[in-house]
Formats: sequence, C-alpha cells, structure tokens
Amino acid sequence: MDLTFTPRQQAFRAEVRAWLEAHVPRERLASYDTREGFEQHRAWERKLYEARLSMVIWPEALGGRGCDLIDWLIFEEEYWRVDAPLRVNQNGQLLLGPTLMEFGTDEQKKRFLPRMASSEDMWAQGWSEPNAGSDMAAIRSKAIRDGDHYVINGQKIWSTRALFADWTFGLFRSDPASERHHGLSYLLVPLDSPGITIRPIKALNGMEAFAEIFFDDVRVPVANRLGDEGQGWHVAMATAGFERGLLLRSPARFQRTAQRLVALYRAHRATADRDPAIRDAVLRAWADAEAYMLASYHTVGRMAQGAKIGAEASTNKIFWSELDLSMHETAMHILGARAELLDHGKEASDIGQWLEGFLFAQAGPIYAGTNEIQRNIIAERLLGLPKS
Amino acid sequence: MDLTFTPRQQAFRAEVRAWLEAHVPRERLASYDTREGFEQHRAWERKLYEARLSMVIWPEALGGRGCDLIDWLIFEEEYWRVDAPLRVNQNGQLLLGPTLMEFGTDEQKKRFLPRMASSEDMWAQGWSEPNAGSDMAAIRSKAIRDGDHYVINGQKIWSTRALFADWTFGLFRSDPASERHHGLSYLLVPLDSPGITIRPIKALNGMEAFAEIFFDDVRVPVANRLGDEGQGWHVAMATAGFERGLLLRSPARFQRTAQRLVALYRAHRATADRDPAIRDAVLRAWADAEAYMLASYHTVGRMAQGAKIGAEASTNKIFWSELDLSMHETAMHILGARAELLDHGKEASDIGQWLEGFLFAQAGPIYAGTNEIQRNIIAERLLGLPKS
Amino acid sequence: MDFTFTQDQIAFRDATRRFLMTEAAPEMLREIWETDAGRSPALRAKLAGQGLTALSVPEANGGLGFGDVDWALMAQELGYYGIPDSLSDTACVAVGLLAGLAKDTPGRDGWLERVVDGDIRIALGHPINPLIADAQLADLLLLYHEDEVHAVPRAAVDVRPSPSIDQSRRLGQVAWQPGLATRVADAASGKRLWADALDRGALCAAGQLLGLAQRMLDLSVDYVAQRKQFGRPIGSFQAVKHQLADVATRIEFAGPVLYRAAEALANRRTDASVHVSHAKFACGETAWLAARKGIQVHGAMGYTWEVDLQMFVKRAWALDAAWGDRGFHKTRISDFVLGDDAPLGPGRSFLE
Amino acid sequence: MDFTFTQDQIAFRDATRRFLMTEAAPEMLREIWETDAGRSPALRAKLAGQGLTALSVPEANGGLGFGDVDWALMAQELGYYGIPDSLSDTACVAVGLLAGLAKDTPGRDGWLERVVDGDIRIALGHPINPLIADAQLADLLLLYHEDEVHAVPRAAVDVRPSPSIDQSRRLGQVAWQPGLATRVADAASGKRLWADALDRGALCAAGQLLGLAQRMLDLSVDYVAQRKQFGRPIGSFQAVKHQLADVATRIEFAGPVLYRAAEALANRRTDASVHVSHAKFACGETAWLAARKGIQVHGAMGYTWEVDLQMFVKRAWALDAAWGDRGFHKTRISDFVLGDDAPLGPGRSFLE
Repeated sequence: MDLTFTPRQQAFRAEVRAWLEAHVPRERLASYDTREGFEQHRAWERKLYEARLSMVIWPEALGGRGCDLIDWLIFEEEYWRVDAPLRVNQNGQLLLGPTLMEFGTDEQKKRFLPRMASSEDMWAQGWSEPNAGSDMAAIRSKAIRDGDHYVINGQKIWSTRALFADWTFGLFRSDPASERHHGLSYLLVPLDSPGITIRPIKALNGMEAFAEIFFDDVRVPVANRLGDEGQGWHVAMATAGFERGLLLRSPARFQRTAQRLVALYRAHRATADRDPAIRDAVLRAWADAEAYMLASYHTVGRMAQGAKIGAEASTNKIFWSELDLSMHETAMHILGARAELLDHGKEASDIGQWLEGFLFAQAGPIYAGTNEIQRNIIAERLLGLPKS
Repeated sequence: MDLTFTPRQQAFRAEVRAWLEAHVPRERLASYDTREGFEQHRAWERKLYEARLSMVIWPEALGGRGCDLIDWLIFEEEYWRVDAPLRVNQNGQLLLGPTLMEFGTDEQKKRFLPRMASSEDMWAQGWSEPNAGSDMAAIRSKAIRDGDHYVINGQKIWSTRALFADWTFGLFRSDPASERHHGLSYLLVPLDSPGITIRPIKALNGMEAFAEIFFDDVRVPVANRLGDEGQGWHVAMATAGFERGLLLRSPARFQRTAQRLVALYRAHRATADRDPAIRDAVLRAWADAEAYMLASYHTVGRMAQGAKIGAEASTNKIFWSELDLSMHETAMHILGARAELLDHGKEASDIGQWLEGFLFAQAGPIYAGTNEIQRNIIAERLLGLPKS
Repeated sequence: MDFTFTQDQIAFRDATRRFLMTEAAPEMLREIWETDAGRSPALRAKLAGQGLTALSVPEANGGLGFGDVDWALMAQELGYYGIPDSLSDTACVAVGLLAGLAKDTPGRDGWLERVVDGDIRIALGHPINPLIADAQLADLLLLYHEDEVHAVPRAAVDVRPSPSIDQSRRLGQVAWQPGLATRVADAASGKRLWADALDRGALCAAGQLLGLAQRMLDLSVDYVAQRKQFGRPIGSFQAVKHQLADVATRIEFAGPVLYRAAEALANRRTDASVHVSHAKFACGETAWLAARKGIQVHGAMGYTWEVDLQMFVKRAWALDAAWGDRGFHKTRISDFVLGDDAPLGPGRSFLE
Repeated sequence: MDFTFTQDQIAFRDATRRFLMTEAAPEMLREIWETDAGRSPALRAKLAGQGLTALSVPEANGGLGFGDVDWALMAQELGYYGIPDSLSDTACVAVGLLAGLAKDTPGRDGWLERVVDGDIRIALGHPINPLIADAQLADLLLLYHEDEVHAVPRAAVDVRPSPSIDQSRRLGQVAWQPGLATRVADAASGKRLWADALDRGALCAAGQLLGLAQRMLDLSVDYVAQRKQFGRPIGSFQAVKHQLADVATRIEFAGPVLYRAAEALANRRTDASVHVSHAKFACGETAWLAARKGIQVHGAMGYTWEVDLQMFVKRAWALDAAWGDRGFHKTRISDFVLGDDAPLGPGRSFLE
C-alpha cells in the first residue's frame, strides 16, 4: 500500500492542471441539451482532443494518450476541480467506445474511434425501447438482412441528445423469430439516414434532453455491425461493467459536489443549523464522497493486479446515485424558500445550479439500470441468493 | 370536531389516576419472563380486575366495565403515565378475547372471559409453527376428531411465556386432507393436558420469553372449539384487525417512551449534541409519537361513526414498530459507551431499561406479521396493486 | 371528544372534489401553466361559484363563516388537483388578516365582500417568504412594514418576476413605499395579525402538501399497475409495492396531525403554532417522499415533462419551504419539546 | 499510488482466517461465553502461536514489526469470527503504547517480549472508555492519570465488574492509586501516547465492526437461502434481497475508508485522526445496519439466543461506542470538514 503519487503521476497532474487553467472557458457554456450549448460543448471537446486529453485511457493511435486508470482518476480530479464543461459525447465515448475497442474490426476502430475522441462524430445511445426499459432483452426493433444491408424498423427511446447527435448505436432483432437475448445484432446507425424520425422528449427541467427515434425501413450497411450477427447481447454485455460505470461517474464529480455543499452550508450556517438534520447530512456528504473516491482507488489498484470486478459495479451505482440525491436534497433544504428558483431568475444567483443538479440527481437511481435492478444483481450475483 | 373531554370522560380519568396512584407498585416488578415476575404480574392483574380496570372495554357481565374506545385511550394514558406494570395476559385478553366475544357460545364466554379478565387463567398464543411463520396458512399440527374430543399432534412455536401460562389457543388442522386456509379449527387447550411438552426458547436478552409446545396425542374436548369445525381460519381472521392492533400497542406507550427520550436527551444534552443526528431524532420521536396518538383518536372517532378499518391496521404496525426502534436506537446513541450495560450491572442505573427496550424493539418489525408482510397487505389491499 | 369531521364538512369537501375532478383535469392545468399569467380567471370564477372564496369570510360580511378546520380539508383538494392559483392566500390567509383588522378600518368590509364575490385577488407580503406569490396579478397586496399591515393596490407597487421550478407559482420581488395612507394596522396589532397569517399560511401549505402526496401516490399506483416489464405489471414487484406502501403509511399518519393543527388554530389553543409547525413538517416530508418514490417507480417516465406526475412533484418541492422552511418549523417544535414545562407524555394531549 | 495490500499481507490474513474458521466455530464461542472468565487461555495461546501477538511488536523486541495496515485486516478477522478476547487491546493498542515509551523505561522490553510470547494480557484504561475491558483478567493495566501513563499490575487495582449485553465483553470499573512507582510516561509524552492509543483503539474497533458486518451478512444470506415460506426460499423475495443488498453495498464502501485510516495512522499523516474517525463512523453504522437487517430477515429466529447471529449482533452494538462514540468521531470529522482550510474537493486526497 503506497498512497503517494509517483513523480510521473505528479507531473501528469501538473500538466493537466496547467492546460485546464489556460483553456477552461471563463463563462459557463449554455446547456448541452440545447442546440447552441451542444455545439459549444463540441468545440470544447475538440480542444481537449487536440491536447490529447479527451480520452486519456485510449491508445494514442486511436486518439487517446495510453494512460492507466490512476492517471484517469488524476485527470478527472483536475477536470472537476476547475468545473470544466460537462462531457457531451460520453454516451459514445464511454458506452460504445470500450465495446468498439473490444469487438470492432481494425477498420471499424480506425473509422469510428478517433472521430469519437475528437467529437467530430457525436453519438446518442439507443438502448431502450418503450417496452424494454428495465427488461433490456424485450427489444422488438428489427434489423432484417437484405444483401449487404440491414433494414431497420422500430423505435428507440430515452436517446440522450439524439436531436443533435450524428450517430446512434443499439441492439436490433436481426432474427425475427428469436426471443429475449437471442438473435440480436449490435448496429451503428447514422442519424441522418433516410427513414429516421426523431421526436424530442422534454425532461423534468423542460429541456429536450432525450428523444425517441423512429426507424422506418432504414438501411444500414453490414459493415456497421459490431461483432457477429445474432451476438449483439453478448457484445453489449461483455465490456467490463465496472470500468464503464466508474468512468461514467468519476469520484471527482461527487467530491466536487460535496465540497460545494460544505461551502453552501458554511455560507448559510446560521439558518441551516435551525434544522439539525442538515449538518448531519453535510458531514455524511463529505464522508460518502470520500468513501466513493477511496473505493475507486482501491478497486483500480485491484484491477491493475488482475482482479475481475463484476457485480460490485452495482454497489457503485447505488452508492453514488443515492449520495448525489442526498447532497442535492440537502442543498435544497439549506436554500429553503429560495431553492425553487430557476437559474434564469434574477434572484437565483447560483441557486439555479443546485436546483438543476437536484433535478438531474432524480434520474440517478433510474438510468443505466434502476437501483431496484442493481439490488437484484447484488443479491443474486454477489450474494448468491436465488432468483425470484 | 371537538377535541375536549366531556365531564364524564374527565371524571373517568380522575378515577383511574387516583386508583393507580394509590395502587401502582412502588418497586418495579421482576420481569414477567421469569416465573417469579410472572406471578407478581398475575397478582397485579388481579388487583386491576378487582377495580374493574383490567379490561375496561369488556361488558360488565364478563369482567369489564363497558367503556368505549375513547375511555380506553384515557385509561391507557393514565396507565402509562405512571409506568404501571406491563400487561402479562395480553395475548389472551387482546388476541383471543375479542374472538371469543364474537364467536364463542354464551357458555364459552362465561367460562373463559371473566377468568381471563382476572388472569386466573393465563393464556399463551399458539399461532406459529416452525414452517408457518409469515405464511400462516401453512399450519400442519393436526386435531383429529375422536368422538367428543380432538386428538392433537404437532408443534407450535413462539408461544410467549407458555412456560408459565395455563392455556394456549390456536389453529389446528381438523381435516387432514385439507390444505392452506381450509379444514382448520380454532381450539383452546389447557397446557397441563397429558401429552404436552413445553420447551423454552431463550430470547435475545437470555430470558425464556417464548416456548415451543409439542403435542403428542393431546385430547381436547369438542367444547373447547371456537366456532365451527373447519372454520378456524375464518374465526381467527374475522375479528377487527385494527382494534386488536390498536389495543396491543396503545399510543400512550409510545408517548411515554418519547417523553423519556426527551428527558434522557436533556440530561445528556452536552454530549448528545456532538452528534447532530440525535437532536433531529429526538424531535422526530416526539412528532411521530404524537402523530400515532392523533391517528388513534381520529380512527377511534371514525369507528364510532361506523367506519370500517381494514388494511390501515398494517400502516399502524409499520409506524409504531419503526418509531419504537428509532427511539430506542437514539437512546442507545445518547448513552454512548454505557448503552451496552445490563440492568443488573451496578453502573447501569436506568441504562439497562433502555437496553432492554432496545432489545424488545428489535422484535417489533417482526412479530404479529413482519413489516414486509404488512407492506404487501398495504400495497395489495389498500392500494390495490396486483399480487406478486 | 370527537376527532372527526361533521357530515356537512365531508359533504362540502366531496362536492369540491367532484367539481375539481372535472374542472381541473391535468390537460387543463397544462394549458394554464403555459399562459403568461399562469392563472385562469374562468377557473377562479368557478371556484368562487362553488363557495370556496366565501368559506372563511365572516357571515357579517356575506361569507359562510367557516374556518381553519374546513380549510384543512379544502387545502388538500387544492393540492390534490394541483390548482394553479394561490387561492388559499386570498380566501383563507388574507381573509383572516382582513377580518382581524379593526372593524372600522376603511376598505376592510369592501375587500371581504369582494373576496366572497370572487373578484379580488390578494397577495401577501409576509416576511417569512422572500418572494411574494401572485404579486403581479393581485388587485390588492397586504404588505409588512415593521410589524404594521399595509394594504396597497397593485398600481402602487413594482413587481420583478422570479420564475420557480413550479411553473404554476408566479413569484415576484415587490418594491413599494409604506405610508400612512396604506397602513391598516399599527405595529402592535399587526404583530399578532402577521403571526396568525403565518400559521394560517403554513396550515394551508401543509394541507396542499398532503393532497399533493396523495395525488402523487395515486398517479404512481395507476402507472405501476399498468406498466409492464419482464412480462408482468411492475406493481406486482415487492420492491415497487413496498416503496408505495411506505408513502401510504406516511400519508395515513400526517392527516391527523394536520387536523389537530387546524383545530388548535381555529380555537386559538396555547400551542397552536407548534401544532401547525408539526403539520407543516410532517406533510412536507410526506410530500417529498411521495415525489421521490413516485419518480422512482415511474422509471425514466418519471423524469419527463410528459407524465402528469411532474406538475405535482414540482409543487411539492416548492411548497415545502413556503410559509417557513423546515428549519423554521423544526425550531418551533424544538423550542416547545425541549422547553422546561413542555406538556409531554401520555394524558396531556388535549388538556390545556 | 497503489491502494492494495501486498501478497504477504493477504497471505497472512488468509492463514489467520483458515485458522479461526476451525478454532473459533460458533459452538466454541458459546462455550467460552458461558465460562466465568469468558476467555479461553487455550485459544489465546493458539492465537499467539499464529503470530498474532507478535504482529505489531518491533523486531528489536522479537516481534514481526508490522503495523496498523496489517491490523486493519486482522481486526476484521477477529470481528468476523467473534473472537471473545480483547486481543487487539494487548497486541495492537498496548504494544503501540509500550513501544512509544522511552526505550529505557523499566519493564518496557520485558512486557513487549511477553506480548510476543502470548503470556501477558494488558488492559487499557483510556479515559474515552468509561469502563475497562478485561481489567479483571489482565496481568498488567496501562492506566491514565492526568495525561501520564501508569503501568499497574493487576494485584494493585480493584475491579468491579459491570456486565455488558455482549457476554464476551468483560468490563469493569477500576479503582487504583497512581504513584511515582507506576508512572512510565510523564504528562508531556503521555498526552501523545494516549492520543495515539485512542486512534489505534478506534481503528481496531472499526476493523472488528466491519468484520462483524460481513459475518452478519453471511449468516443472513445462509439463512434466507435455506428458510422457506410460501413454498420458496425467503431469499428469493425482493423485499429480503434488497435489504441484504443494501448491507453489502455499505460494506463495500466502508472497507477502503478503514484501509486509508490505517495507512494514515501508520504513516502519521496530518489528518490521520480524522480518517480514523471516518472509519469508525462508517464501519459502526454499517455494522448496525447489518445487525438490524440480519435480525429482520431472520424473522422471529433473529430475536432468539439460539441462532448464532445474536453473538455478532451484540458485539456490533457494543463496539460501536467503544473507543469513542458517534458523537466523538463526528465531532472530529466536523471540526475538519468545516474548518477554514480543510483540504476538500477533488485532487487533494493524498497530498499533504
């Protein structure tokens, strides 16, 4: 056990810090759930890419920097330390990226990954269907082989920022007679293909953060299939769940929120202390954000030694989503009667950001597998309890 | 809505208060889970009975006083106000009593109820079997008709204080070919019957608070059957669940605990306030004990107007058991390093009582239908959700 | 001792409920949300037609002369149906304040009668609320200045709107000049009136929060009973059932707390303010729980603008800190419970 | 940066685990509980034979010279197997204290060597604990007097036992007379030694609590997998599964907190005490949660003396407030987190 950073790690941190301090936008970008903000964020991603900082753990040849996960943790710490912009292309970079890395042909990797790292291509995920939410295997959208193309018909939902993105990826039923996990293929589909209609879905905050994608005889070349035909479920599930989960929700994010919460509490201490539950919640926020960070370092270390991390990823999901919710609820209670004010109200100052975070935190226990599903996974796979 | 007591109600309160102040034992009785304490409590019950205060809501002819439920709430408030002894014969008086009142023949009522009110007969319930806990209908103990007797074979468990009691009651399978709720009969069995063996079960606190009862060809006269043969399930379930639940856990009990908790907190305020969660928990204890009391008055009022109370009884069970647990946990945290000390330790003073209460509170979410079962009932019967 | 409502009270509540069920369906609420004013004069007029604006006005002023206990029921219905209108501010809190003014106060009787008729909207500038609800739309504002009560016409104030996450709340920062002409109560009587207004406002907020909680529970039950995953309704899964059972349990035990607070306020009992704070706290927490669990069992749908749930969720979040945030109400509870002579324990509940 | 254990550490832990699995089965624990002393000299000797008593003793005194990080692992095993012996008091906390005495302190080396040999039991009279564990059975007591450290033989103290709900804890009130003859450290160095002892004691308690939590979880999983109701194992019900999943989650995130605290203490890092308090709080809460959920899923069985669960539950309840209760540790966390220059936020975690 050695909890000090090597000189190389320290140098990397210093480099990232210096670059960010020089380049992070002085003004907050518009929300990436708007067209304007989306393009602002794309431009920021381009800058990161040019500094080889957009996907630090990817190989250099594919647009990355070949770093290990400790470096990545360092990068994230520096990134969140300065409140750099949210990462607009994460659904591609973190959900599809690792799968492409593992199952893509060399040609596919070269074709897709660098443009993903640079965000020339923006990706929207197409995981869910109206009746395949928690029950992922209930997919009905079909992709029927027709020569060297698939012809897609069906519907995807909860596709984040699909309204603005260039591509989507997801599972489609290539064997119409198949059921459940069988007969699915993993396809990459340009969103400007003829036959695609995108209908936005407003989120709680009123922004068009998601969309439904309708496919009406959409033709996709066979070359856009990832992995073998009918093996889509296997392809989608094989990429290490833990790493993916960790990358999506880096500990630095929650440490930053906890830090802001402590500052908020200190700024409103006299009124906040009228409710003794608030100080307790603030201390717990720090303690749990710290625990999440420590668990990440611990697990990354174990992975470096070859440990396989499986259902523990589900404990991560539950832990950070409940922590995030609790921190934002606490902030709302500290803000009291002003907590309800929207960002664009003149009285709101930074209140609106807490409110926005509070709304977003509501989704944490739901997306990427509801916490109920995660608890099933923990009970069945980690504890070995019988299926219902 | 009139939240004042009538002169008659005030007079009743004054009478109860005066009697209790004159008669409540000055020294705490020994635990009723010991033989010695059991008999001390029986003697106390006798005194209550003689003052016509043991079962105030029973008809005078059966040993009660013919009071309504508001009077009963008043009685309980006065009873808990002075920390009068725990009621040792409640399993008979409150679980069997109302059923006898509804389904017993006149002869059975006269034979059993007055002796139950006076605690000449002490009753232990025989509800559970080793494989019929939460799944009450899985009863296997048999009572086979043989002329004017039933011959009982089988086993009951979790029979509270059966080691010391005179009688038990429960459901037995009188139709050996029957399944689940069918073919059960409700029988009253003297515990000194030949063929009965009682094996004590130690509770968490080390006392022999429960027992298993083994029946080996035990003969019980048909006259000891409550309701019709094969109708035992119906008989057991028919008695209003709400009233029974309310009587077993009167609001006064939790108001008393909340009051003691406030006093404990005030006595240890300097150290308790080092943990901000404690003050919050103390305020919640008061608020929820108050809410439970208010809900009781509200529901008793609605019942008096003819409202039927069904699955709401399950919300009661969850509410008081979680409140009780939380209050005792809070007390343990206030007591800190001394919380672990047993009653009979010289350093313990009144600490041991909190510890004893804490242990007992652990059983709250389990007995009389686990809180998981209660939540199922609320979801299915109150909210109308589909069965699993 | 009878802790129930009269048949008349229940009948009035049921009539209001039937009326709101048809007149305030979620589609209509959405339409009103989208308007500039965020208010429907037609709906307000119908509410007045139902007698809701007359409820608390003294009979001497043409009202029905009912009070806080009736409002405990009404406020729940306003919450349940998500009425986009600060009706209780005008018809309960402002009426209490006006009725408490000296009888010869110029304007008093006229305002009260206009409340009955439903053609006046009164906004309340109580210092506990940093912003004033419906200030922009009000005809009259009752404003606080060093404990005095001032009655100020809309034309005499400047309102800067400040939007809330609950689109049906129209909040504003109000600038105005106090003067002798606007003063309707001096500091001595104003102090008492504002204290009453706070309790009454908190009581109405508590009632709405409880109604909102019930609505969110009902919407969630409907959703999970019909939504299927893994080949069965998700409402048949224990994990879903138990979350909603917890909401139902908290609702069950918040109602009586609300009713006792109303009774205590109506009868000016010694610790009425503490009971109001208890009600606000209990109902607020219950509504937040119903919101969180409602969103959770709605899955991704719960995170959208499309399902009706969101309208009720947002109002619940907002009202929780209106008329005193949790810290304010917990402090009042704390001062009472931890006081030297607090009437705690069994047998002291309804004695004073 | 490598937040993992060495292969040697893991191997030693695994060997200890295998040893305890056979030498400390629940039946044996019950036997030891029932004895007057509540301790098994045979078990203690075997623990010494395994090298556990030598672990922390400096190599110069014949020990293995390991430290707090190793104890973070060992303490978990002692908790998991419910060892009815305050072994870590002697072999970790007392050793730290003795090793910190001036090298020429009379008795120091002899005591340390006797610890290695396993033939001395040392009880600790730290003022944070109102009663002293194993005072009655100790050969030597290290006692606090105005910041000084006194080493007092058992014969020179009077012990009044005070029974705990955890029958394996043997607590006592100790009466004794401080004197020059017993003083082994003056107030200046004693202050530092007692502060270290507190952190080390809290760390060992935290480790045991985490081990206890894991044991209670494992016992619960075993029970619900085999116990049937409604024709299926109760462990197949979501309501049961999810309660245990929550316990597993809290355990998962308490371990690294414990390990960081151990590393910080071993390397005397600036905020080591805060990290220890964090560990004690996190592991204590986790153990209480495991106890509560364990009892719940055991149903009525969980409330009995018969199932093994109770032994671990009771120790978890007791240890939670040993070496500082929640208020003590939360205060240390609070002073740190709310301090003016607290190193909060990302990127400052392992920098000093």
